[in-house]
Amino acid sequence: MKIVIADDHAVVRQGYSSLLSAMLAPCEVLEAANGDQAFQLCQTDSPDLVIMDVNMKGISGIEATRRILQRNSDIRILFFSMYDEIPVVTQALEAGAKGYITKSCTPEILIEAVTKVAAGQLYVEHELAMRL
Amino acid sequence: SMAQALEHAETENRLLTHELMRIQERERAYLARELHDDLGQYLTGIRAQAWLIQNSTGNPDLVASVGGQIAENCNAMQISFRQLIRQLHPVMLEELGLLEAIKAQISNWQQAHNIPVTLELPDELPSLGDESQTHIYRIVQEALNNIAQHAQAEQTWVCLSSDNQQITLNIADNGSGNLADETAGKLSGLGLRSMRERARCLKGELVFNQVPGRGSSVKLQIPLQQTA
Amino acid sequence: SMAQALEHAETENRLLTHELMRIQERERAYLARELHDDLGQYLTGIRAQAWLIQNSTGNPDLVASVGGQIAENCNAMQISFRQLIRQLHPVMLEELGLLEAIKAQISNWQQAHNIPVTLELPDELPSLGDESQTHIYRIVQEALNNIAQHAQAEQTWVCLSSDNQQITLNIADNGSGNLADETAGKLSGLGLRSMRERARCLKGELVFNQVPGRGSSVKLQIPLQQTA
Ligand SMILES: Nc1ncnc2c1ncn2[C@@H]1O[C@H](COP(=O)(O)OP(=O)(O)OP(=O)(O)O)[C@@H](O)[C@H]1O
Ligand SMILES: Nc1ncnc2c1ncn2[C@@H]1O[C@H](COP(=O)(O)OP(=O)(O)OP(=O)(O)O)[C@@H](O)[C@H]1O
Ligand SMILES: [K+]
Ligand SMILES: [Mg+2]
Ligand SMILES: [Mg+2]
Ligand SMILES: [Mg+2]
Repeated sequence: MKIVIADDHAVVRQGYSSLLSAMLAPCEVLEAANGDQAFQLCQTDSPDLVIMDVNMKGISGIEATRRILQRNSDIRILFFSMYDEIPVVTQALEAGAKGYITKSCTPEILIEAVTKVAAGQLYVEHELAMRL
Repeated sequence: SMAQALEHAETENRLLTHELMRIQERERAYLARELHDDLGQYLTGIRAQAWLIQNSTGNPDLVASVGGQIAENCNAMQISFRQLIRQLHPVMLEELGLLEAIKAQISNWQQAHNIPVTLELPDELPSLGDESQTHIYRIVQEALNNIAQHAQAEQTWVCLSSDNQQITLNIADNGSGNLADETAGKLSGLGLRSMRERARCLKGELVFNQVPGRGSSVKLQIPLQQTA
Repeated sequence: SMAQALEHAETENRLLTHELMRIQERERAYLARELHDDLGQYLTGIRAQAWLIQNSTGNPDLVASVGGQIAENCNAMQISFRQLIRQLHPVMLEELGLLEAIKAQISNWQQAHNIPVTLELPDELPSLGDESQTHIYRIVQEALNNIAQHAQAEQTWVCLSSDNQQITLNIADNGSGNLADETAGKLSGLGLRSMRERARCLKGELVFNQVPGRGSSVKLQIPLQQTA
């Protein structure tokens, strides 16, 4: 599997790229520091899945999602954000994302979400889904 | 006329109040965002690394390298917040007192702006209340801010002294010297005005001085019998 | 006389300014201490745990349990800072706008104080600048603070509405109703006065109402053509 992790914070990318590479092997993880880079990587490297932050410098994760899916509707997008506010979740899903979890989730949940979303299912963190 | 003076006083003060509120909100928003984004992201990253370690106990090399990454992230987090905490409030002020807090402030400022400061401090100061200490500390900070931003100075002097009668603070630079146009009866920025307000809180007197092309100075005098 | 009025206005405003500065300093000191102490403790703890892991790679059980402790520390740190961030500034305000931010605020307040709030919000508001949104948000916050602290109310109402002419905000409670003694020409605490100042920044009008023993209300009206 090929995954792009798009987050403006290096520590998040570092933490999760080593985690995903180790736990989902064989798995290639590419890092994007902003929405534009994520969009570019999607054009050049055709990943299966993008783990997308909401709040990044430049275009937001939500806008990046719209642009990516417009070009390449097969790519699955899973949001991974600090925000647990429902309106943000709704916007992300409306933009075409297949999943939304918050950064307070355990890494187990992230792996579960990545696996499900990569398999084409919808995945919203339980606590958010209850409030949707 | 008196009526105009009244109106003028009210308008001036209202502007100051609004500006103070605006600045406070801006500061709060900045802090909230910094905490939300920066702190939150570090936590997210470290949490992933801790989890990976728990799930890779059979792989000593991975455990060691991820353990090292966690330690590095802690350092980075500390560096990124130390600066924020310092700007916010000199935690040292209550613990170590005004003199040490000013020393630390000047040493940071010198480093950050690469402008030498000649610092004269007394061995001791008459005891001052917490609030008075904060006001003096902030006046130094505000004056140094201005020097860094506006003066284009090559040298700065900070001198604090006291006798039985009063405490005197003098902050001077050899820069452009266009400090304040007080003849117009109006201080432009919030910096000079808030220094004035703080001097008033201290029941002291603040005088701005300037020689165009030669430098500026801010002088504060606090009579001792009246301080807290 | 006019001279007295002038003096009175100046004194009143100076007091307000000083109080604002004092409150800002107190808030900064509190935040700095919280960050310095709390964050510092956690970092120290996590750093020690990371070190232990690097030096115990041959002991899978220890590695697993210390890895778990690091994850727990991350959670505790996140919980301890989330509340602080919320009070500081609604990070959502800029992103999601005033209505969502008020909804979130009310839902937190209800939970914290266990007083039901009947909330009426419009589907949409005329567009407001960031500053205006912050003022309205803070007025709601201040009024709810007061209800929690002073009203001993069993029910609260928050109603925000707008038409082509104006935006109206009404916050009412069925508590003790001793809000403000405006007949004395003086508002006692800083809460009511800062609501007044914010209303002025919004070029709006603020009215306090009270029926002793029946409840109080705060009503804000902002004419639309004048808002940012
Ligand atoms: N040390 C200085 N040397 C030269 N000019 C100065 C100095 N200090 C202040 N000034 C001038 O005086 C003006 C007013 O200063 P003040 O601190 O009140 O406002 P500011 O620095 O412009 O803005 P603020 O402090 O509100 O961020 C400055 O804009 C600058 O032109
Ligand atoms: N909803 C209310 N019900 C009853 N009394 C109120 C209510 N709101 C305010 N008061 C009264 O009005 C006084 C002034 O309120 P204000 O918010 O200005 O100051 P405070 O709450 O006492 O202090 P501060 O807000 O500065 O922390 C309060 O002390 C309280 O007696
Ligand atoms: K984010
Ligand atoms: Mg981000
Ligand atoms: Mg200034
Ligand atoms: Mg109050």
